[in-house]
Amino acid sequence: MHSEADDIKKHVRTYWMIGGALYVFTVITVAVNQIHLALPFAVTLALIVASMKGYMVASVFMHLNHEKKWIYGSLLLTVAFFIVLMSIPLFTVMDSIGTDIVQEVPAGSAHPGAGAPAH
Amino acid sequence: MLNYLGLPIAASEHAGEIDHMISLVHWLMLLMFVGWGLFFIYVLFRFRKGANPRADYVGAKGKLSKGTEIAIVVAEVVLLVGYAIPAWARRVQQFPAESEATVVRVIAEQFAWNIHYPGADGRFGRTDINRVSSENPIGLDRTDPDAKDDLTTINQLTLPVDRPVLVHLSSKDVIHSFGLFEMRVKQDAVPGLDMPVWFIPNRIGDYEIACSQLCGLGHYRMRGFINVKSEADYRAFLAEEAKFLTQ
Amino acid sequence: MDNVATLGTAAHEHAHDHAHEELGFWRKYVFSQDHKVIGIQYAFTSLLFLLFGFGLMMVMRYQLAYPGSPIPLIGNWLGSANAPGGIMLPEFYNQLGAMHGTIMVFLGVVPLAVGGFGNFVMPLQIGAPDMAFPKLNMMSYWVYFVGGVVMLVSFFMTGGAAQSGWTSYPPLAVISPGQTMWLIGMIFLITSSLLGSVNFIVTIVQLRARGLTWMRLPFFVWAQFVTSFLLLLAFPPLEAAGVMQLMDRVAGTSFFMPSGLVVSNQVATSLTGVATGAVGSGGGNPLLWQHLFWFLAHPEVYVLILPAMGIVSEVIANNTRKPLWGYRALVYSVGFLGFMSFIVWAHHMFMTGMGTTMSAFFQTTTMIISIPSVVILTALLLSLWGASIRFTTPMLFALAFLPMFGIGGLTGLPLGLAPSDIHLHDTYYVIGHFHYVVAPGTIFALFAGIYYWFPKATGRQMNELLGRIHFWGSFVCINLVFAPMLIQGLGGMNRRLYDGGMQYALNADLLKWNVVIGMAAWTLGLFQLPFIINFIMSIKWGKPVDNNPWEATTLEWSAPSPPGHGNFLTEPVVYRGPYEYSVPGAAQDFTPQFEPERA
Amino acid sequence: MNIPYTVEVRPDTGLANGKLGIWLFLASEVMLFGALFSSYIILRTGSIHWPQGELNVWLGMVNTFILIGSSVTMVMAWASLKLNDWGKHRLYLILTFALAGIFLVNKYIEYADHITRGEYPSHSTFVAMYFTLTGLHGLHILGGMVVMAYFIGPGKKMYQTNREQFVNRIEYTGLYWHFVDLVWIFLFPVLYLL
Ligand code: HEA
Ligand code: HEA
Ligand code: CUA
Ligand SMILES: [Cu+2]
Repeated sequence: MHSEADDIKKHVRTYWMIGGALYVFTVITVAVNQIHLALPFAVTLALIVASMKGYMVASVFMHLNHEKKWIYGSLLLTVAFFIVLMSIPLFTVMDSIGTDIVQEVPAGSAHPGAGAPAH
Repeated sequence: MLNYLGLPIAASEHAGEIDHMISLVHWLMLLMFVGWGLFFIYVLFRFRKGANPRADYVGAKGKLSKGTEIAIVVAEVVLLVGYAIPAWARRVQQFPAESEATVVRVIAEQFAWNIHYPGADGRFGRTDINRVSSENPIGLDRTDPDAKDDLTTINQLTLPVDRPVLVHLSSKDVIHSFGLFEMRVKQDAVPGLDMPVWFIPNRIGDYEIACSQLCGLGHYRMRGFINVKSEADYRAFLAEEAKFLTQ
Repeated sequence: MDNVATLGTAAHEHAHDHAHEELGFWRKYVFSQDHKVIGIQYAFTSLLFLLFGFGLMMVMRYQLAYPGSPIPLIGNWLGSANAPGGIMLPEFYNQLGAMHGTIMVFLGVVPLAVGGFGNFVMPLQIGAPDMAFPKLNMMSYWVYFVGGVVMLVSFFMTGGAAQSGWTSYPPLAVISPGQTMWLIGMIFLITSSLLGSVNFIVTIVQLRARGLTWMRLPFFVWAQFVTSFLLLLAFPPLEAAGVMQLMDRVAGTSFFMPSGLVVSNQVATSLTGVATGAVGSGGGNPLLWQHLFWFLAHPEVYVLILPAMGIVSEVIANNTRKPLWGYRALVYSVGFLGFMSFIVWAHHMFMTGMGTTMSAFFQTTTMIISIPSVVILTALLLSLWGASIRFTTPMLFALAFLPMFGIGGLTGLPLGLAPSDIHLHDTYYVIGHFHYVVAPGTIFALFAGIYYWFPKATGRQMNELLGRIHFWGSFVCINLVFAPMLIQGLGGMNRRLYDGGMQYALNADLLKWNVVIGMAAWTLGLFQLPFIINFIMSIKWGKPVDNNPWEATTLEWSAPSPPGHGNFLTEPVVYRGPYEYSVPGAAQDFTPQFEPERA
Repeated sequence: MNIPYTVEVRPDTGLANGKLGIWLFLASEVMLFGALFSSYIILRTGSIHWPQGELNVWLGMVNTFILIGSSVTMVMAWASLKLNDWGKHRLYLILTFALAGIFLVNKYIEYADHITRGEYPSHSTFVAMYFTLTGLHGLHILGGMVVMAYFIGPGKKMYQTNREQFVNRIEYTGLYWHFVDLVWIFLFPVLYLL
């Protein structure tokens, strides 16, 4: 038991450090965002940073760095299906024989895609 | 060999290959069902309690099941690689050139099929959803020079025989499905998309267009007609229709 | 073997020292946390829904058999908005269709197979005193109940119930009346399933009795285990999609609504948000819904079949008096089936404009997924070899399941190959295909389960003669209902037609079958009467039985019938595999899992 | 009747029931938000014009800070329990609750701003996505707050009667709370920055 308390004490330091790191990363993303990068690059960067933050939260705060095999197993399965889920956009547009019909813009709205003002 | 399935008559060039495939699959299914079924009935009879009061702990031995399972896998692979995938590729990849084909637009709406022919110039006129009205269901802009000679009909799709047909399929409102049973053609009409559909009608006659996707309360009566005519009759039809334009 | 000694120190405090903590009527029978009571609640509710869903279908079949004639008996009660003069309107037909599908799948079969059988049998089979989270279990039932009530109430709202099919494809679903209630109901039902599946998985992983290793689990438990994962991971995307469709309807968003729609010659910047007057922006994607829907709905069809296979396996093992053939192969097959079921969904969407790559992928996965089904069916068939078959009522239903599922599964093959699906998609062939799997397949398996576990739940046995009448009548009629549908489909008759396809010249020769199907369906209804009578009467007057009337081997039969609170009188310990029937040298032809090893 | 392994772990899995339960629940949440992200991608790539920089980045950043902060206080609330420091635990838990509240207040200000500008969900697909994603996330925050309120108030009695289970429950609450934070970590760049 004694070692557990020590362990926790050690962990507490890590928690604060991770908290700090998460703040720093947030500042970095926002700062990078202020210098407007090309979109594909910005997306990649933002997602990489977000994934790193996510990794820190999951592994340290949620103790995923040392969990039991049933939890890893369930999450592995979830990740597999999550990947399938994230491939839906690809499946929907990449291999379609249909082509978009670009409609004449109806009177009163700016873009059919988005940003049309309400009235 | 095909008729046992009661398929409708086949009126397009690729229908044969689809029917062939349907037939092959059904033979496979029949074989499996009869095979397992005979075994099943035999076993039920032979191993009923009256005939076999004490069960055998070990039960079936031998590798027969593995063998049949492998045979089924092989049959499925053959169907898939030999028939299904190439046949599908011909449907969705090898579209005829617009110059060689009869090109028409089909615009589905609740609950009718609007047909739009490009007319003599072979070019479709501009359409605009703001012009849509009950007289002009597809919103054709007659001021557009390309539109001058365009023909439109409702629920009547007339086509020449033995020439590729390329349909540009779309929908004004909800999802419909352009189902031509005798042509072995089916394609959903999804609003916002232009779907190409092609086939070669090879049999003169009158057939139906069946809406094959639930599209509202009138879905059941969303029926159109295809009239496949000889080349000469088709031209006569176009000329006849064009007369209405000048009036 | 493995952990017999080390496990279960905590399973010590069991059952019967609680006899004194008496619960009031409400806590005991209504807001109960006992898995057995909850299971029975689920079973009753879902049976009523099944009956109701079947009732809707019998009305529909009348309209299909005799389009345009007034519906007898109940025609005048349907209301002039639905059936003026007793003659059904197309709107109402579409409502009945959508609600039949929804009710049968989400309110009938799944709650019965998982909520009912899973809840009642699974904890008993693994030797657990209850589910891992009893309160959560109670909540799942009540959330399901509310979802069901919302669905039923929708019939009485202005505009009626949902009428865009159980698939609810937008844009139609977004602009049709009734859909809002459907979506709200679905959100409840999904939430209920999610809570339930968490509970199931935890229970199976954590509460297995001492000695009950994974390879000693009854196959039914395996089936429930895989099913729970399907529910857990496939349902949330539909929940997300449901929320988005709800937004499209009430907040005027356009997630699924493309730009430039024209409905009834009215340009619609938005057709959505009719209720709020809000205006949508367009730019949505109707196919996105289909992907999210089928991402759930394909795994969902295996949710319908896996528990059924589980039940059938139990009944077959018991009535053949021998072990299941190829237990391991069965287990690996359901696992594989469950896994693969997440990557075949787009075989429902071949006609939405799919290119070669994608269609090749989904055709291939669809063919692959048919293999484990073949393996399972083959294993169950081979289990009959060398058996000593007792043709009890549950066994009759379980045996009928095999060829019926066979027909249903085999007719899935031509649907799974895209070119043949061109002809068959959205015809009655599809209806025939899946009803063969769900009706004479799953429903029969569920009947088998009811006859089989009824003694455990009530301490009494159902009547065999009535059971046999029920079986043979149902078996003949149900085939007369669904086999003609395959013929109609091949002949080119579309599904979801209000007048049964009368409009089309192509269907002229197929219409006669509508009458046959109608007759068969009503007769099928009549043959359910012996069951209902049997079911209700046997609760009170059935033949009383002891713990193990079927001389079965799995753990639930060691508990009293009906089991008390906490299930077992002594801590259950497992010594062997689940189906040790006719062990050579044993005195009896069954050696239960709970029977200690003789020294 | 007692359900085994509610408090102590099952030897062969090394888990208590609740731990596995909460993780499975989170797995389903992954799929829930995953579907929305997936929809976001498809709607965005399919759109002709996607507004950028429409949202108040600073407000979003402040909210990110708040949530990350609350995650730290949450894990500290649990760690303090483990170290048998009840006082600190109370402090941190209440702090977490308060931070969650501030997050929602900020969110309210943001929403109100959109509404007054006439940016209802029907305004554009972007705004629709924004409201749906943040709305659903907000509901999760609210749910978390309800749970915390319970453990701050009536639920705290359990610490006396069944200490270990109480600690476990705080741990599970924490897991949920970190997950909600994690979702926001992805929502923030996706909605505010890109
Ligand atoms: C429980 C439900 C269930 C099950 C198990 C299945 C199983 C299968 N389904 Fe089915 N399906 C549905 C329910 C189900 N389906 C539903 C509800 C729909 C329609 C939804 C809608 O549109 O509304 C549908 C629709 C559907 C489609 C879409 C059709 C279309 O809309 O055009 C496709 C296409 O691939 C398909 C394929 C398959 C395949 C390949 C299997 C395979 O898994 C089958 C594998 C099984 C076998 C191959 C059988 C092997 C058995 C033997 C060999 C034994 C024989 C035994 C004896 C004789 C004793 N199904
Ligand atoms: C699990 C799913 C399930 C089940 C079991 C059934 C069962 C039946 N279905 Fe259904 N059906 C669907 C799911 C199901 N269906 C779906 C998803 C659709 C598509 C909807 C759409 O188009 O959107 C559909 C569509 C559908 C159609 C097509 C409608 C159309 O396209 O227009 C038809 C047509 O005949 C039909 C008929 C039947 C019949 C005759 C039964 C019979 O087999 C019914 C038999 C039922 C029983 C035998 C139940 C008996 C219950 C009891 C006796 C309970 C007793 C109670 C107590 C003891 C308390 N169904
Ligand atoms: Cu158009 Cu059905
Ligand atoms: Cu499927």
